[in-house]
Amino acid sequence: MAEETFVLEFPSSYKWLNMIDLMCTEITAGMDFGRNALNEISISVIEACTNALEHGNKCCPDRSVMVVFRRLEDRIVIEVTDCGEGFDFADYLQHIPDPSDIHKKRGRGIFIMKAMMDTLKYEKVEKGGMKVILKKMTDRGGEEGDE
Amino acid sequence: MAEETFVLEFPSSYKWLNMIDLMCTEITAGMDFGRNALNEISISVIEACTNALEHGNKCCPDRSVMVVFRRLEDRIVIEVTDCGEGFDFADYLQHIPDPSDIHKKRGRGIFIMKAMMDTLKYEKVEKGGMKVILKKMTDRGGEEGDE
Amino acid sequence: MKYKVREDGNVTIIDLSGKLMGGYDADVFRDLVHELIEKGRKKIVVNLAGIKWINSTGVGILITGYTTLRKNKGDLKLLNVSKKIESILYVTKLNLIFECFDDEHEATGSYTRG
Amino acid sequence: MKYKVREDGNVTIIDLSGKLMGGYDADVFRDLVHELIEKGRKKIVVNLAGIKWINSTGVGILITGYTTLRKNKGDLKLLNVSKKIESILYVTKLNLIFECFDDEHEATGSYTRG
Ligand SMILES: Nc1ncnc2c1ncn2[C@@H]1O[C@H](COP(=O)(O)OP(=O)(O)O)[C@@H](O)[C@H]1O
Ligand SMILES: Nc1ncnc2c1ncn2[C@@H]1O[C@H](COP(=O)(O)OP(=O)(O)O)[C@@H](O)[C@H]1O
Repeated sequence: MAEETFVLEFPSSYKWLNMIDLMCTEITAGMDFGRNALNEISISVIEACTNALEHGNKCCPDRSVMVVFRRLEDRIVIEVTDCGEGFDFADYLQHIPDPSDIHKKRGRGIFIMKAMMDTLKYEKVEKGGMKVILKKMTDRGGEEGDE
Repeated sequence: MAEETFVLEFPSSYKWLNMIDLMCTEITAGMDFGRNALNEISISVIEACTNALEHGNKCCPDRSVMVVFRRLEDRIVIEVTDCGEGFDFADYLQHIPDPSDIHKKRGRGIFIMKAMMDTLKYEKVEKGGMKVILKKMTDRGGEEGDE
Repeated sequence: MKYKVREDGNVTIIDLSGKLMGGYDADVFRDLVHELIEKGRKKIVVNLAGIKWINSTGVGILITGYTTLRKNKGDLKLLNVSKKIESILYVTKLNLIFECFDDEHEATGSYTRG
Repeated sequence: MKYKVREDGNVTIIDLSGKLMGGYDADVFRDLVHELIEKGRKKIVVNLAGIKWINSTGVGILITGYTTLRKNKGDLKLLNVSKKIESILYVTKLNLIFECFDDEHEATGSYTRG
Protein backbone atom coordinates (compact mmCIF):
# COMPACT_ATOMS: atom_id res chain seq x y z
CA MET A 1 0.00 0.00 0.00
CA ALA A 2 1.32 3.42 -0.94
CA GLU A 3 1.28 6.42 1.34
CA GLU A 4 -2.13 7.78 2.28
CA THR A 5 -2.11 11.50 2.97
CA PHE A 6 -4.60 13.53 4.96
CA VAL A 7 -4.54 17.29 5.33
CA LEU A 8 -6.53 19.23 7.89
CA GLU A 9 -6.65 22.95 8.48
CA PHE A 10 -8.56 24.32 11.44
CA PRO A 11 -8.94 27.67 13.25
CA SER A 12 -6.71 28.31 16.27
CA SER A 13 -9.05 27.44 19.08
CA TYR A 14 -8.76 24.77 21.77
CA LYS A 15 -12.28 23.67 21.05
CA TRP A 16 -11.23 21.87 17.87
CA LEU A 17 -8.60 19.70 19.55
CA ASN A 18 -11.13 16.99 20.22
CA MET A 19 -11.80 16.79 16.48
CA ILE A 20 -8.07 16.31 15.83
CA ASP A 21 -8.08 13.55 18.38
CA LEU A 22 -10.99 11.79 16.67
CA MET A 23 -9.36 12.20 13.28
CA CYS A 24 -6.05 10.86 14.53
CA THR A 25 -7.83 7.84 16.01
CA GLU A 26 -9.61 7.11 12.72
CA ILE A 27 -6.43 7.45 10.67
CA THR A 28 -4.27 5.27 12.89
CA ALA A 29 -6.96 2.60 13.34
CA GLY A 30 -5.95 -0.64 11.69
CA MET A 31 -2.26 0.22 11.68
CA ASP A 32 0.20 -2.06 13.46
CA PHE A 33 0.20 -0.10 16.70
CA GLY A 34 -0.68 -1.38 20.14
CA ARG A 35 -3.12 0.46 22.36
CA ASN A 36 -0.32 2.30 24.18
CA ALA A 37 1.30 3.46 20.97
CA LEU A 38 -2.04 4.72 19.67
CA ASN A 39 -2.49 6.73 22.86
CA GLU A 40 1.01 8.12 22.57
CA ILE A 41 0.42 9.25 19.00
CA SER A 42 -2.83 10.89 19.91
CA ILE A 43 -1.33 12.65 22.95
CA SER A 44 1.59 13.90 20.87
CA VAL A 45 -0.60 15.24 18.09
CA ILE A 46 -2.64 17.14 20.65
CA GLU A 47 0.54 18.58 22.22
CA ALA A 48 1.81 19.66 18.81
CA CYS A 49 -1.51 21.25 17.89
CA THR A 50 -1.79 22.96 21.28
CA ASN A 51 1.64 24.54 20.81
CA ALA A 52 0.82 25.55 17.24
CA LEU A 53 -2.42 27.29 18.09
CA GLU A 54 -1.19 28.73 21.38
CA HIS A 55 2.47 29.70 21.00
CA GLY A 56 2.48 29.86 17.21
CA ASN A 57 -0.85 31.40 16.30
CA LYS A 58 -1.46 33.12 19.67
CA CYS A 59 -4.99 31.68 19.68
CA CYS A 60 -5.92 34.05 16.86
CA PRO A 61 -9.01 32.45 15.33
CA ASP A 62 -8.34 33.60 11.80
CA ARG A 63 -4.94 31.96 11.76
CA SER A 64 -5.18 28.29 11.06
CA VAL A 65 -3.16 25.28 12.07
CA MET A 66 -2.35 22.76 9.36
CA VAL A 67 -1.94 19.09 10.19
CA VAL A 68 -0.71 16.56 7.65
CA PHE A 69 -0.96 12.85 8.41
CA ARG A 70 1.06 10.46 6.27
CA ARG A 71 -0.10 6.93 6.85
CA LEU A 72 2.39 4.35 5.62
CA GLU A 73 2.67 0.61 6.04
CA ASP A 74 5.46 0.85 8.61
CA ARG A 75 4.96 4.27 10.21
CA ILE A 76 2.86 7.34 10.75
CA VAL A 77 4.31 10.78 10.08
CA ILE A 78 2.50 13.85 11.33
CA GLU A 79 3.40 17.44 10.49
CA VAL A 80 1.86 20.35 12.34
CA THR A 81 2.41 23.83 10.93
CA ASP A 82 1.46 27.20 12.37
CA CYS A 83 1.85 30.75 11.08
CA GLY A 84 3.62 32.23 14.10
CA GLU A 85 7.09 33.64 14.70
CA GLY A 86 8.78 30.35 15.46
CA PHE A 87 11.20 29.81 18.36
CA ASP A 88 14.75 28.68 18.97
CA PHE A 89 14.02 24.97 18.91
CA ALA A 90 17.65 23.87 18.56
CA ASP A 91 18.46 25.56 21.84
CA TYR A 92 15.27 24.36 23.50
CA LEU A 93 15.76 20.74 22.44
CA GLN A 94 19.20 20.77 24.06
CA HIS A 95 17.88 22.08 27.35
CA ILE A 96 14.44 20.60 27.81
CA PRO A 97 13.43 21.33 31.41
CA ASP A 98 12.84 18.48 33.83
CA PRO A 99 9.20 17.46 33.37
CA SER A 100 8.96 16.01 36.86
CA ASP A 101 9.62 19.45 38.40
CA ILE A 102 6.41 20.02 40.35
CA HIS A 103 6.97 23.77 40.54
CA LYS A 104 6.51 24.16 36.80
CA LYS A 105 2.98 24.76 35.59
CA ARG A 106 3.91 24.27 31.97
CA GLY A 107 6.76 23.24 29.71
CA ARG A 108 6.12 19.52 29.39
CA GLY A 109 4.70 19.35 25.85
CA ILE A 110 7.90 19.00 23.85
CA PHE A 111 9.34 16.56 26.37
CA ILE A 112 6.25 14.40 26.07
CA MET A 113 6.31 14.37 22.27
CA LYS A 114 10.00 13.49 22.28
CA ALA A 115 9.42 10.67 24.75
CA MET A 116 6.37 9.25 23.03
CA MET A 117 7.34 9.42 19.38
CA ASP A 118 10.31 7.89 17.58
CA THR A 119 11.34 11.16 15.97
CA LEU A 120 10.62 14.78 16.78
CA LYS A 121 11.92 17.41 14.39
CA TYR A 122 11.35 21.11 14.01
CA GLU A 123 11.62 23.19 10.85
CA LYS A 124 11.00 26.83 10.15
CA VAL A 125 8.61 27.30 7.25
CA GLU A 126 9.15 30.05 4.66
CA LYS A 127 6.23 32.18 5.79
CA GLY A 128 7.70 32.31 9.28
CA GLY A 129 5.86 29.73 11.35
CA MET A 130 7.04 26.44 12.79
CA LYS A 131 6.57 22.98 11.47
CA VAL A 132 6.95 20.12 13.90
CA ILE A 133 7.37 16.67 12.39
CA LEU A 134 6.47 13.63 14.47
CA LYS A 135 7.15 10.08 13.42
CA LYS A 136 6.39 6.71 14.94
CA MET A 137 7.22 3.31 13.49
CA THR A 138 4.65 0.53 13.70
CA ASP A 139 5.39 -2.61 15.65
CA ARG A 140 6.43 -4.26 12.41
CA GLY A 141 8.28 -1.21 11.16
CA GLY A 142 10.91 -1.53 13.91
CA GLU A 143 13.46 1.13 14.71
CA GLU A 144 15.66 1.02 11.65
CA GLY A 145 16.37 3.64 9.01
CA ASP A 146 15.31 6.70 10.96
CA GLU A 147 16.03 10.41 10.46
CA MET B 1 -18.11 35.77 15.21
CA ALA B 2 -16.38 35.69 11.87
CA GLU B 3 -16.31 32.71 9.57
CA GLU B 4 -14.41 29.67 10.77
CA THR B 5 -12.96 27.61 7.96
CA PHE B 6 -11.91 23.98 8.01
CA VAL B 7 -10.22 22.17 5.16
CA LEU B 8 -9.84 18.43 4.92
CA GLU B 9 -8.23 16.36 2.18
CA PHE B 10 -8.48 12.58 2.31
CA PRO B 11 -7.74 9.65 -0.02
CA SER B 12 -10.59 8.30 -2.13
CA SER B 13 -11.69 5.36 -0.06
CA TYR B 14 -15.02 4.63 1.60
CA LYS B 15 -13.26 3.77 4.81
CA TRP B 16 -12.64 7.44 5.59
CA LEU B 17 -16.29 8.48 5.37
CA ASN B 18 -16.81 7.79 9.04
CA MET B 19 -14.07 10.30 9.81
CA ILE B 20 -15.86 12.93 7.72
CA ASP B 21 -19.01 12.19 9.65
CA LEU B 22 -17.24 12.69 13.00
CA MET B 23 -15.62 15.88 11.75
CA CYS B 24 -18.92 17.24 10.48
CA THR B 25 -20.53 16.48 13.84
CA GLU B 26 -17.78 18.30 15.75
CA ILE B 27 -17.91 21.34 13.47
CA THR B 28 -21.68 21.74 13.52
CA ALA B 29 -21.95 21.11 17.28
CA GLY B 30 -23.08 24.21 19.10
CA MET B 31 -24.60 25.80 16.01
CA ASP B 32 -28.28 26.71 15.97
CA PHE B 33 -29.41 23.49 14.34
CA GLY B 34 -31.92 21.01 15.69
CA ARG B 35 -31.15 17.32 15.86
CA ASN B 36 -32.87 16.66 12.52
CA ALA B 37 -31.00 19.39 10.74
CA LEU B 38 -27.69 18.08 12.10
CA ASN B 39 -28.53 14.63 10.74
CA GLU B 40 -29.47 16.10 7.39
CA ILE B 41 -26.17 17.96 7.12
CA SER B 42 -24.19 14.91 8.03
CA ILE B 43 -26.10 12.69 5.57
CA SER B 44 -25.61 15.25 2.78
CA VAL B 45 -21.89 15.61 3.39
CA ILE B 46 -21.52 11.84 3.22
CA GLU B 47 -23.50 11.73 -0.05
CA ALA B 48 -21.34 14.48 -1.54
CA CYS B 49 -18.13 12.76 -0.46
CA THR B 50 -19.36 9.38 -1.70
CA ASN B 51 -20.04 10.86 -5.14
CA ALA B 52 -16.70 12.66 -5.18
CA LEU B 53 -14.63 9.61 -4.34
CA GLU B 54 -16.72 7.20 -6.39
CA HIS B 55 -17.91 8.99 -9.54
CA GLY B 56 -15.30 11.74 -9.47
CA ASN B 57 -12.12 10.03 -8.35
CA LYS B 58 -13.14 6.49 -9.39
CA CYS B 59 -12.02 5.23 -5.97
CA CYS B 60 -8.42 5.84 -6.97
CA PRO B 61 -6.59 6.05 -3.63
CA ASP B 62 -3.99 8.55 -4.74
CA ARG B 63 -6.62 11.05 -5.80
CA SER B 64 -7.94 12.98 -2.87
CA VAL B 65 -11.27 14.55 -2.04
CA MET B 66 -11.21 18.03 -0.58
CA VAL B 67 -13.89 19.16 1.83
CA VAL B 68 -14.18 22.75 3.02
CA PHE B 69 -16.49 23.61 5.89
CA ARG B 70 -17.38 27.27 6.44
CA ARG B 71 -18.99 27.71 9.82
CA LEU B 72 -20.85 31.00 10.13
CA GLU B 73 -23.22 32.42 12.69
CA ASP B 74 -26.28 31.83 10.53
CA ARG B 75 -25.28 28.96 8.26
CA ILE B 76 -22.95 26.18 7.34
CA VAL B 77 -21.48 25.99 3.85
CA ILE B 78 -19.76 22.82 2.71
CA GLU B 79 -17.80 22.42 -0.52
CA VAL B 80 -16.69 19.02 -1.75
CA THR B 81 -14.23 18.91 -4.63
CA ASP B 82 -12.91 15.93 -6.58
CA CYS B 83 -10.41 15.61 -9.40
CA GLY B 84 -12.59 13.66 -11.83
CA GLU B 85 -14.10 14.44 -15.22
CA GLY B 86 -17.22 16.14 -13.96
CA PHE B 87 -20.73 15.48 -15.30
CA ASP B 88 -23.61 17.34 -16.87
CA PHE B 89 -25.12 18.55 -13.62
CA ALA B 90 -27.38 21.18 -15.20
CA ASP B 91 -29.13 18.47 -17.16
CA TYR B 92 -29.16 16.06 -14.22
CA LEU B 93 -30.61 18.62 -11.82
CA GLN B 94 -33.49 19.21 -14.21
CA HIS B 95 -34.32 15.53 -14.48
CA ILE B 96 -33.58 14.02 -11.09
CA PRO B 97 -35.07 10.51 -11.15
CA ASP B 98 -37.86 9.60 -8.76
CA PRO B 99 -36.13 8.45 -5.55
CA SER B 100 -39.11 6.35 -4.49
CA ASP B 101 -38.71 4.10 -7.56
CA ILE B 102 -37.99 0.75 -5.96
CA HIS B 103 -36.48 -0.68 -9.12
CA LYS B 104 -33.55 1.71 -8.91
CA LYS B 105 -30.53 0.50 -6.95
CA ARG B 106 -28.83 3.87 -7.03
CA GLY B 107 -29.40 7.47 -8.05
CA ARG B 108 -30.78 8.93 -4.83
CA GLY B 109 -27.76 10.89 -3.59
CA ILE B 110 -28.30 14.18 -5.36
CA PHE B 111 -32.02 14.09 -4.62
CA ILE B 112 -31.29 13.60 -0.93
CA MET B 113 -28.81 16.47 -0.77
CA LYS B 114 -31.23 18.76 -2.56
CA ALA B 115 -34.06 17.80 -0.21
CA MET B 116 -32.02 18.08 2.96
CA MET B 117 -30.00 21.24 2.37
CA ASP B 118 -31.18 24.76 1.62
CA THR B 119 -28.95 25.12 -1.42
CA LEU B 120 -27.21 22.62 -3.67
CA LYS B 121 -24.95 23.98 -6.38
CA TYR B 122 -22.45 22.42 -8.74
CA GLU B 123 -19.41 24.05 -10.29
CA LYS B 124 -16.71 22.72 -12.54
CA VAL B 125 -13.24 23.45 -11.17
CA GLU B 126 -10.37 24.47 -13.43
CA LYS B 127 -8.44 21.23 -13.10
CA GLY B 128 -11.47 19.34 -14.37
CA GLY B 129 -13.25 17.93 -11.30
CA MET B 130 -16.56 18.86 -9.75
CA LYS B 131 -17.24 21.05 -6.79
CA VAL B 132 -20.56 20.62 -5.05
CA ILE B 133 -21.59 23.40 -2.69
CA LEU B 134 -24.07 22.67 0.07
CA LYS B 135 -25.59 25.28 2.31
CA LYS B 136 -27.95 25.17 5.25
CA MET B 137 -29.21 28.11 7.28
CA THR B 138 -29.43 27.78 11.06
CA ASP B 139 -32.77 28.03 12.80
CA ARG B 140 -32.02 31.68 13.49
CA GLY B 141 -30.60 32.28 10.03
CA GLY B 142 -33.97 31.78 8.39
CA GLU B 143 -34.51 31.34 4.69
CA GLU B 144 -33.68 34.80 3.41
CA GLY B 145 -30.97 36.04 1.08
CA ASP B 146 -30.13 32.78 -0.60
CA GLU B 147 -28.37 31.97 -3.86
CA MET C 1 -20.85 -4.25 6.81
CA LYS C 2 -20.99 -7.46 8.82
CA TYR C 3 -23.97 -9.72 9.33
CA LYS C 4 -25.29 -12.58 11.41
CA VAL C 5 -28.29 -14.68 10.50
CA ARG C 6 -30.70 -15.96 13.16
CA GLU C 7 -33.97 -17.82 12.93
CA ASP C 8 -37.14 -17.26 14.91
CA GLY C 9 -39.66 -19.83 13.71
CA ASN C 10 -40.08 -19.31 10.01
CA VAL C 11 -38.81 -15.74 10.18
CA THR C 12 -35.14 -15.05 9.47
CA ILE C 13 -33.44 -12.15 11.23
CA ILE C 14 -30.36 -10.59 9.66
CA ASP C 15 -28.38 -8.53 12.16
CA LEU C 16 -26.35 -6.01 10.20
CA SER C 17 -23.51 -4.07 11.75
CA GLY C 18 -20.86 -1.55 10.73
CA LYS C 19 -21.30 0.65 7.69
CA LEU C 20 -23.85 -0.10 4.99
CA MET C 21 -22.85 1.38 1.67
CA GLY C 22 -22.18 0.60 -1.98
CA GLY C 23 -19.70 -1.66 -3.72
CA TYR C 24 -18.78 -4.83 -1.88
CA ASP C 25 -21.66 -4.65 0.61
CA ALA C 26 -24.17 -4.73 -2.26
CA ASP C 27 -22.79 -8.04 -3.56
CA VAL C 28 -22.63 -9.60 -0.13
CA PHE C 29 -26.19 -8.67 0.71
CA ARG C 30 -27.54 -9.77 -2.69
CA ASP C 31 -25.85 -13.16 -2.36
CA LEU C 32 -27.20 -13.57 1.16
CA VAL C 33 -30.75 -12.82 0.06
CA HIS C 34 -30.49 -15.28 -2.85
CA GLU C 35 -29.14 -17.98 -0.56
CA LEU C 36 -32.02 -17.50 1.88
CA ILE C 37 -34.58 -17.61 -0.93
CA GLU C 38 -33.10 -20.89 -2.18
CA LYS C 39 -33.47 -22.33 1.31
CA GLY C 40 -37.10 -21.24 1.24
CA ARG C 41 -36.55 -18.65 3.96
CA LYS C 42 -38.34 -15.64 2.53
CA LYS C 43 -39.65 -13.89 5.63
CA ILE C 44 -36.85 -11.55 6.47
CA VAL C 45 -36.35 -8.99 9.20
CA VAL C 46 -33.25 -6.83 8.79
CA ASN C 47 -32.05 -5.57 12.16
CA LEU C 48 -30.20 -2.27 11.67
CA ALA C 49 -29.35 -1.73 15.36
CA GLY C 50 -25.64 -2.29 14.76
CA ILE C 51 -25.40 -0.06 11.69
CA LYS C 52 -23.08 2.80 12.53
CA TRP C 53 -24.13 4.58 9.44
CA ILE C 54 -25.61 4.26 6.01
CA ASN C 55 -25.78 6.31 2.86
CA SER C 56 -28.17 6.38 -0.08
CA THR C 57 -26.35 3.47 -1.68
CA GLY C 58 -26.87 1.44 1.48
CA VAL C 59 -30.58 2.18 1.32
CA GLY C 60 -30.40 1.04 -2.32
CA ILE C 61 -29.01 -2.28 -1.15
CA LEU C 62 -31.99 -2.78 1.14
CA ILE C 63 -34.50 -1.83 -1.54
CA THR C 64 -32.90 -4.28 -3.98
CA GLY C 65 -33.22 -7.00 -1.35
CA TYR C 66 -36.84 -6.00 -0.85
CA THR C 67 -37.74 -6.20 -4.54
CA THR C 68 -35.97 -9.55 -4.95
CA LEU C 69 -37.87 -11.02 -2.00
CA ARG C 70 -41.22 -9.63 -3.13
CA LYS C 71 -40.71 -11.15 -6.59
CA ASN C 72 -40.21 -14.46 -4.79
CA LYS C 73 -43.31 -14.05 -2.64
CA GLY C 74 -41.29 -13.10 0.39
CA ASP C 75 -40.86 -9.84 2.28
CA LEU C 76 -38.17 -7.73 3.92
CA LYS C 77 -39.00 -5.63 6.96
CA LEU C 78 -36.75 -3.31 8.94
CA LEU C 79 -36.00 -3.36 12.65
CA ASN C 80 -34.32 -0.61 14.70
CA VAL C 81 -34.19 2.13 12.10
CA SER C 82 -32.09 5.02 13.46
CA LYS C 83 -33.15 8.66 13.12
CA LYS C 84 -30.61 9.10 10.33
CA ILE C 85 -31.82 6.14 8.30
CA GLU C 86 -35.39 7.21 8.95
CA SER C 87 -34.76 10.61 7.45
CA ILE C 88 -33.17 9.09 4.34
CA LEU C 89 -36.20 6.79 3.96
CA TYR C 90 -38.50 9.71 4.57
CA VAL C 91 -37.17 12.11 1.92
CA THR C 92 -36.92 9.31 -0.65
CA LYS C 93 -40.47 8.19 0.26
CA LEU C 94 -39.12 4.68 0.78
CA ASN C 95 -40.70 4.79 4.23
CA LEU C 96 -43.93 4.04 2.37
CA ILE C 97 -42.38 0.81 1.08
CA PHE C 98 -40.60 -0.59 4.10
CA GLU C 99 -42.43 -1.82 7.16
CA CYS C 100 -40.36 -0.64 10.12
CA PHE C 101 -40.36 -1.89 13.72
CA ASP C 102 -38.68 -0.91 16.97
CA ASP C 103 -39.39 -4.21 18.65
CA GLU C 104 -38.16 -7.58 17.44
CA HIS C 105 -41.20 -9.52 18.64
CA GLU C 106 -43.49 -7.17 16.81
CA ALA C 107 -41.39 -7.50 13.68
CA THR C 108 -41.39 -11.30 13.65
CA GLY C 109 -44.98 -11.40 14.89
CA SER C 110 -46.12 -9.30 11.94
CA TYR C 111 -45.28 -12.25 9.67
CA THR C 112 -47.23 -14.86 11.61
CA ARG C 113 -50.21 -12.56 11.91
CA GLY C 114 -50.10 -11.68 8.21
CA MET D 1 -13.81 21.51 31.96
CA LYS D 2 -16.76 21.28 34.32
CA TYR D 3 -16.68 20.31 37.96
CA LYS D 4 -18.86 19.26 40.87
CA VAL D 5 -17.77 19.26 44.48
CA ARG D 6 -18.93 16.57 46.91
CA GLU D 7 -17.99 15.81 50.49
CA ASP D 8 -17.35 12.45 52.10
CA GLY D 9 -16.55 13.11 55.75
CA ASN D 10 -13.57 15.43 55.81
CA VAL D 11 -12.51 14.46 52.29
CA THR D 12 -13.62 16.61 49.37
CA ILE D 13 -14.18 14.98 46.01
CA ILE D 14 -13.96 17.10 42.88
CA ASP D 15 -15.62 15.41 39.90
CA LEU D 16 -14.05 16.87 36.77
CA SER D 17 -15.59 16.39 33.35
CA GLY D 18 -15.00 17.47 29.76
CA LYS D 19 -11.59 18.61 28.58
CA LEU D 20 -8.84 19.59 30.97
CA MET D 21 -6.40 21.98 29.37
CA GLY D 22 -4.73 25.35 29.68
CA GLY D 23 -6.08 28.89 29.81
CA TYR D 24 -9.43 29.32 31.44
CA ASP D 25 -9.46 25.88 33.12
CA ALA D 26 -6.27 26.74 35.00
CA ASP D 27 -7.88 29.83 36.58
CA VAL D 28 -11.06 27.99 37.46
CA PHE D 29 -9.23 25.14 39.13
CA ARG D 30 -6.82 27.41 41.02
CA ASP D 31 -9.71 29.47 42.37
CA LEU D 32 -11.56 26.33 43.41
CA VAL D 33 -8.53 25.00 45.29
CA HIS D 34 -8.03 28.32 47.08
CA GLU D 35 -11.67 28.43 48.05
CA LEU D 36 -11.53 24.92 49.51
CA ILE D 37 -8.36 25.73 51.44
CA GLU D 38 -10.03 28.80 52.94
CA LYS D 39 -12.90 26.62 54.08
CA GLY D 40 -10.38 24.33 55.70
CA ARG D 41 -11.10 21.49 53.28
CA LYS D 42 -7.62 20.38 52.29
CA LYS D 43 -8.04 16.66 51.73
CA ILE D 44 -8.89 16.50 48.07
CA VAL D 45 -9.64 13.66 45.70
CA VAL D 46 -9.87 14.68 42.05
CA ASN D 47 -12.09 12.26 40.14
CA LEU D 48 -11.03 12.21 36.48
CA ALA D 49 -13.65 9.68 35.32
CA GLY D 50 -15.52 12.31 33.30
CA ILE D 51 -12.44 13.79 31.63
CA LYS D 52 -12.76 13.19 27.91
CA TRP D 53 -9.19 14.18 27.44
CA ILE D 54 -6.31 16.10 28.86
CA ASN D 55 -3.02 17.50 27.61
CA SER D 56 0.23 18.41 29.31
CA THR D 57 -1.20 21.77 30.33
CA GLY D 58 -4.08 19.97 32.01
CA VAL D 59 -1.62 17.87 33.96
CA GLY D 60 0.11 21.13 34.88
CA ILE D 61 -3.15 22.39 36.35
CA LEU D 62 -3.35 19.33 38.60
CA ILE D 63 0.27 19.64 39.70
CA THR D 64 -0.23 23.31 40.57
CA GLY D 65 -3.24 22.31 42.66
CA TYR D 66 -1.12 19.66 44.31
CA THR D 67 1.71 22.02 45.26
CA THR D 68 -0.73 24.64 46.57
CA LEU D 69 -2.43 22.08 48.79
CA ARG D 70 0.84 20.60 50.06
CA LYS D 71 2.07 24.06 50.99
CA ASN D 72 -1.13 24.38 53.03
CA LYS D 73 -0.71 20.99 54.71
CA GLY D 74 -3.30 19.38 52.48
CA ASP D 75 -3.07 16.85 49.70
CA LEU D 76 -4.48 16.13 46.24
CA LYS D 77 -4.97 12.55 45.08
CA LEU D 78 -6.27 11.28 41.77
CA LEU D 79 -9.16 8.93 41.12
CA ASN D 80 -9.99 7.13 37.85
CA VAL D 81 -6.90 7.98 35.85
CA SER D 82 -7.42 6.86 32.25
CA LYS D 83 -4.74 5.05 30.27
CA LYS D 84 -3.99 8.26 28.39
CA ILE D 85 -3.55 10.37 31.48
CA GLU D 86 -1.52 7.58 33.04
CA SER D 87 0.92 7.60 30.17
CA ILE D 88 1.35 11.39 30.41
CA LEU D 89 2.01 11.05 34.14
CA TYR D 90 4.36 8.18 33.49
CA VAL D 91 6.66 9.84 30.94
CA THR D 92 6.79 13.04 32.99
CA LYS D 93 7.48 11.00 36.16
CA LEU D 94 4.59 12.79 37.84
CA ASN D 95 3.19 9.35 38.64
CA LEU D 96 5.75 9.36 41.43
CA ILE D 97 4.11 12.48 42.87
CA PHE D 98 0.41 11.75 42.57
CA GLU D 99 -1.29 9.03 44.53
CA CYS D 100 -3.74 7.40 42.11
CA PHE D 101 -6.78 5.24 42.87
CA ASP D 102 -9.34 3.30 40.87
CA ASP D 103 -11.81 3.05 43.72
CA GLU D 104 -13.42 6.00 45.44
CA HIS D 105 -13.62 4.35 48.85
CA GLU D 106 -9.95 3.53 48.74
CA ALA D 107 -9.14 7.09 47.74
CA THR D 108 -11.11 8.68 50.57
CA GLY D 109 -10.08 5.93 52.98
CA SER D 110 -6.42 6.66 52.31
CA TYR D 111 -6.90 10.01 54.07
CA THR D 112 -8.53 8.64 57.21
CA ARG D 113 -5.95 5.90 57.49
CA GLY D 114 -3.07 8.33 56.96
N1 LIG E 1 4.86 26.25 17.55
C1 LIG E 1 5.55 27.03 18.40
N2 LIG E 1 5.76 28.33 18.11
C2 LIG E 1 6.45 29.13 18.97
N3 LIG E 1 6.98 28.70 20.13
C3 LIG E 1 6.80 27.43 20.49
C4 LIG E 1 6.09 26.52 19.63
N4 LIG E 1 6.09 25.31 20.24
C5 LIG E 1 6.76 25.45 21.40
N5 LIG E 1 7.20 26.72 21.56
C6 LIG E 1 8.00 27.24 22.69
O1 LIG E 1 8.54 26.16 23.42
C7 LIG E 1 8.13 26.22 24.79
C8 LIG E 1 7.98 24.84 25.39
O2 LIG E 1 6.87 24.18 24.83
P1 LIG E 1 6.22 22.95 25.58
O3 LIG E 1 7.29 22.03 26.02
O4 LIG E 1 5.16 22.38 24.69
O5 LIG E 1 5.55 23.54 26.89
P2 LIG E 1 4.39 24.61 27.08
O6 LIG E 1 3.63 24.68 25.80
O7 LIG E 1 3.59 24.09 28.21
O8 LIG E 1 5.08 25.91 27.41
C9 LIG E 1 6.87 27.04 24.79
O9 LIG E 1 6.64 27.68 26.02
C10 LIG E 1 7.15 28.03 23.67
O10 LIG E 1 7.93 29.11 24.13
N1 LIG F 1 -18.68 14.25 -8.40
C1 LIG F 1 -19.21 13.66 -9.48
N2 LIG F 1 -18.44 13.43 -10.57
C2 LIG F 1 -18.96 12.82 -11.67
N3 LIG F 1 -20.22 12.41 -11.76
C3 LIG F 1 -21.06 12.60 -10.72
C4 LIG F 1 -20.60 13.24 -9.53
N4 LIG F 1 -21.63 13.30 -8.66
C5 LIG F 1 -22.68 12.73 -9.27
N5 LIG F 1 -22.36 12.31 -10.51
C6 LIG F 1 -23.27 11.66 -11.50
O1 LIG F 1 -24.61 11.86 -11.09
C7 LIG F 1 -25.28 10.61 -10.94
C8 LIG F 1 -26.31 10.67 -9.84
O2 LIG F 1 -25.70 10.78 -8.57
P1 LIG F 1 -26.50 10.40 -7.26
O3 LIG F 1 -27.85 11.02 -7.31
O4 LIG F 1 -25.66 10.75 -6.10
O5 LIG F 1 -26.73 8.82 -7.34
P2 LIG F 1 -25.68 7.63 -7.36
O6 LIG F 1 -24.40 8.16 -6.81
O7 LIG F 1 -26.30 6.60 -6.49
O8 LIG F 1 -25.59 7.21 -8.80
C9 LIG F 1 -24.18 9.60 -10.72
O9 LIG F 1 -24.55 8.30 -11.09
C10 LIG F 1 -23.06 10.15 -11.57
O10 LIG F 1 -23.21 9.77 -12.91
